[in-house]
Amino acid sequence: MKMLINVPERVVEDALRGMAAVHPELTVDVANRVVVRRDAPVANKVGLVSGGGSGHEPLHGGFVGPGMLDAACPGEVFTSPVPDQMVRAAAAVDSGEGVLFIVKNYTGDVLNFEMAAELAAEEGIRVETVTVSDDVALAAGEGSGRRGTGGTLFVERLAGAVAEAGAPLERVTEVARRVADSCRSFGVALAPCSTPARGGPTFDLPEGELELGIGIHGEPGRERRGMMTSGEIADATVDALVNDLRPDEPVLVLVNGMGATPLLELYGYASEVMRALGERSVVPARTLVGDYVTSLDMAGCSVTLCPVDEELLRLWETPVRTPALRWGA
Amino acid sequence: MKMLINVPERVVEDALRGMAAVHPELTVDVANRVVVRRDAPVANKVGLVSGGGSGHEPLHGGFVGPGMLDAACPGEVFTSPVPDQMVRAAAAVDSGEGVLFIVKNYTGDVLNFEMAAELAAEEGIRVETVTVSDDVALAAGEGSGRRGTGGTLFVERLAGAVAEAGAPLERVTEVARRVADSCRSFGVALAPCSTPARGGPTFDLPEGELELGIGIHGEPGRERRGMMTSGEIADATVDALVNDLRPDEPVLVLVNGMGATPLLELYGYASEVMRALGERSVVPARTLVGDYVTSLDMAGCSVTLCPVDEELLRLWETPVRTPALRWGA
Amino acid sequence: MEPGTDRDEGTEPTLDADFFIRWLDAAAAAVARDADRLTELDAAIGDADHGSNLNRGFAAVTRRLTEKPPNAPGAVLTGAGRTLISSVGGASGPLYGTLLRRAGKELGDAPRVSRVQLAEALRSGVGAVAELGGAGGGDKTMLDALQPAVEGLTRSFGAAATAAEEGALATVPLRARRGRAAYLGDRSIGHQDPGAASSALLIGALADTATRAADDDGHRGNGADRV
Amino acid sequence: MEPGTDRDEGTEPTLDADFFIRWLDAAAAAVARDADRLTELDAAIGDADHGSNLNRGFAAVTRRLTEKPPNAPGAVLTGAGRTLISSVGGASGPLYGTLLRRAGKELGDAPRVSRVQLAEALRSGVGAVAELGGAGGGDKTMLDALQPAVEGLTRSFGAAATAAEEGALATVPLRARRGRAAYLGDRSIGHQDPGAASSALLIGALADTATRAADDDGHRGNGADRV
Ligand SMILES: Nc1ncnc2c1ncn2[C@@H]1O[C@H](COP(=O)(O)OP(=O)(O)O)[C@@H](O)[C@H]1O
Ligand SMILES: Nc1ncnc2c1ncn2[C@@H]1O[C@H](COP(=O)(O)OP(=O)(O)O)[C@@H](O)[C@H]1O
Ligand SMILES: [Mg+2]
Ligand SMILES: [Mg+2]
Ligand SMILES: [Mg+2]
Ligand SMILES: [Mg+2]
Repeated sequence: MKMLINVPERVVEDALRGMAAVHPELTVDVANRVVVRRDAPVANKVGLVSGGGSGHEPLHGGFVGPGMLDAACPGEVFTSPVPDQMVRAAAAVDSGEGVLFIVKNYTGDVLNFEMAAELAAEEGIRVETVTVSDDVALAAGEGSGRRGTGGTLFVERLAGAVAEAGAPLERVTEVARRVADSCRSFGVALAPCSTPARGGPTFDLPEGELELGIGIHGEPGRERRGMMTSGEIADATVDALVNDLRPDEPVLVLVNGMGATPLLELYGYASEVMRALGERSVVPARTLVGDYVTSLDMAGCSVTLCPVDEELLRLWETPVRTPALRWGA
Repeated sequence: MKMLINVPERVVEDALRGMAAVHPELTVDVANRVVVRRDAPVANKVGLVSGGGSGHEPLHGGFVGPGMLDAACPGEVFTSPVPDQMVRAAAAVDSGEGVLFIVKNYTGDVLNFEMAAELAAEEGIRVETVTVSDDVALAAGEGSGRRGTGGTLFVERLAGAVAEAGAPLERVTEVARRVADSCRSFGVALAPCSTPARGGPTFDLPEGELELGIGIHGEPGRERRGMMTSGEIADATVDALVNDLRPDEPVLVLVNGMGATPLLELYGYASEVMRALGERSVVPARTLVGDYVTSLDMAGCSVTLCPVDEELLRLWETPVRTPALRWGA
Repeated sequence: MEPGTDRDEGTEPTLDADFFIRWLDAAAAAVARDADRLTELDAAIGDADHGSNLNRGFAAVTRRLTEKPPNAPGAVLTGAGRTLISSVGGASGPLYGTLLRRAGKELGDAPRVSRVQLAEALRSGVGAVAELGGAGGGDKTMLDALQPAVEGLTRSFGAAATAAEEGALATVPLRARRGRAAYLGDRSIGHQDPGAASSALLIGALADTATRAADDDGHRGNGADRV
Repeated sequence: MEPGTDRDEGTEPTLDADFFIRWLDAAAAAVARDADRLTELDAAIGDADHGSNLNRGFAAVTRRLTEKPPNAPGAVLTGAGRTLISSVGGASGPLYGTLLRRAGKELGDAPRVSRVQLAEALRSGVGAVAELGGAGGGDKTMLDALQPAVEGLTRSFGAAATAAEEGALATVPLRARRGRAAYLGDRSIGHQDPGAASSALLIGALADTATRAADDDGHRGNGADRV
């Protein structure tokens, strides 16, 4: 598997140097692997820190900026970052109003952020943690619990919006938790991804088959099926989502590409998702189509629904200015 | 090759239905394949129309909106649109101030836009045409001439900015032509793309080899080489660009993914491009990193340089509000 | 027996609108049958769409001719040309469209035309293609099949088909100087030009239609009448 | 000859800081050698990074121990644990880090410890891993190698290595209930847990180091002294 890299060991470092070179509005500490918005800490503002394994770009570094994250901690590819990174990030963004950690529910991320929260508390930083576990491919409450995937974007954005408005840590945490609890995602792979360290695909997926219920780390899914049309995939996906949580409010919709699926296909898929939602009386309030929470060069797609009341919808619409999500600024 | 589609024949139509469903700020005529900004025709504003084969998304439909294009005409995958589309688009966006066609230099695009310009003129619409031919992989003036690739983004944006400011057709055309004449691009493929109609890769590229000087239609490049590191690719690319046009002004830089290259790799590549530019005393004014002018699921990257004086840089910074390029609005 | 090969001009049947419709239907069938091959040729030195482009276009032509069949050869060709321009896109759409429109205009509204008149009309069409696309013979384009085909057609339908086929095959060793294949430089050498291949199909369909008309003519005098 | 297998407790050598350093160096070498195998195991039921994760971590441990070697067994383990936590990430970083830190703390600042003391310290460490990660025996994790290893170690180094190896292999038929492999449900069955495999490597390195120490001991009395 050919890759546009120098050496596998330096992929994350090289990417961070790239971010540093092209985003003057961010402070990128390449050696310590922390991406911080240039004006941090912002006075009287709760600091938002997230992070996780690399390979999901633009998540999380691409979501650092006004109206979203204050800092991101990228780990090695598909490997959660280490506590030192989160502690450093927390110190960089804490204005005295405290820090919220937004953590995707993977054993590694949870454990490392847990340790970081302890260490940060020892340094006198108030830390709250919200865990995202939105993947309905897995039964809730079983084993390691549900994985955190596309819902993370909505948590980071909506918590970021309310933090930007000056809300205290308790309130920011409450919004983040509410969003994290109500988001649902489901993903499908048509072709596996290849990690730089391994140099080849993380699993085999023969021609004519796809994986339903995949994660974002090259894990195989819960079920393998014969190839389906985009309409059939949309039906299976929306069924999985709506059976888990029939939203009685309008939803923000993320139609997300996993990395190698052309935007042309993704927009076609979006039209099928919209149809499938309509047939199940789910009302889309706003829709994003694009590669936001990826899995390197995996071919496939995921859909995330985030129910919103008027307040959350208003927060969604406030200005955001990050490398990957930007409007009103 | 598995694809997230219904049937190959309906890929473009499905994608347009998706755009229609998720972008209320656009008017999408699915049957006639024209994407128009909702508020067109904008009074006292020159209309900008572009188009070309599909498969390069977000180009061009993703660039329709205030500060950029007024309309886009998507053809079949890798096939230029037909004159009827451009005539319809021109009629929809002409406020009386005339229309500029922005055309990538491919025989098909040139011929179809040429016919459209004649037909539109017969309907009383003033039409100017600017052709983009920025690909330094090809010698200028030979055979079919240079292809139009990444430079199109800069032409559409900068002409769009000056049109939005109310400049007359002559001035908009002049800016577009200046930008088109001074942009340079060069692309590299690590893996070919697969078209829906063909269902498989458009050329073979063995493990351990890459193509230098590729186009954006699955054409093989001008030269095949043994695999190179990201740093070596950046050097070869920047050499090709700078040998063709040594810019004495600062440049806008587009570090563009061809579709399947992970953003993680693309940012790493961007850091090498920045290094290579610095070593050749080229000064980047602003840099975009992402998938903007793609070739379906091709793995690879291109770099475009667009020299800018203070006026063009100021135009670049004005608000733009399209699905794929947005700031200040 | 093919008209024109073994009779003198005077006894060769003339061609009516119905003949032209059957020609284009046969061309559409041939393009549909060989679409994958054309696309493969285009994959080697172009962008892998020539077969689907033409297939889309000729399917539209067939639909149009079925819905409202014109009643003069010229109208059949101009209508088909307009349809190709409106439905194909790419380089081949305007070029083939121009070929047929120009040829159709040359034929005017005559209800029947001779083979030689058709050859002259196509010669104008081919000239328009050369002017529009800026290519000449030997540039490895459809012209390399069309130009010899027109010369052949002045002699017979069969000669046209043979010349087109030979012209298409003769593009293999050429270096492309026009169209997408030109981007490849020397790497375009060794591949047949897809547009030349499709031109050979179209001219082949013309010859087949003429043969069939002559056969039918022997039996029940359908479509092609003696002058 | 391996200490502890054919002597009674009283004559088995005690273990100093140098022994622990050599253990961790041997572990680092084993991880480097088997990194690809560990990553392959992780590819089957996880995310294909366990080998590179541990390799990165143990390389950092080796660097740190070379730069400033601690002078007590406890300090070697806590330092190594902290290094793993700061350099590995993923699930295995905090878990292995906690294992070594907790064990190191149990050993305190004693300059030499016995095998049995090490076993008790590791038992605490394994308990801390279970508490941190919420897993138990049979959940198809590193615990399935570590728990039997600790029991084995109360008997001998060799018994520890054998038990760890067997425990690791015994994860094959299990259904994962913790960590990434749990996402696969029944599809996790039939694959060895990568963390259990790496635990077997670490305990194997411990036994090898003890064997080598005993051999050296026979020749020049290096590192492990009689109590
Ligand atoms: N300038 C030209 N003059 C004549 N024929 C041309 C020219 N450019 C391209 N062609 C013909 O068009 C064919 C390609 O058609 P097609 O694949 O449908 O369009 P595109 O190149 O836009 O994808 C070529 O094989 C060639 O025969
Ligand atoms: N909750 C847990 N308790 C104990 N061990 C665990 C737990 N979760 C994961 N592990 C171990 O960690 C190993 C995976 O480590 P690694 O691949 O480095 O981390 P990650 O899963 O984050 O990629 C698993 O094979 C398993 O042995
Ligand atoms: Mg991992
Ligand atoms: Mg084409
Ligand atoms: Mg083509
Ligand atoms: Mg792993």
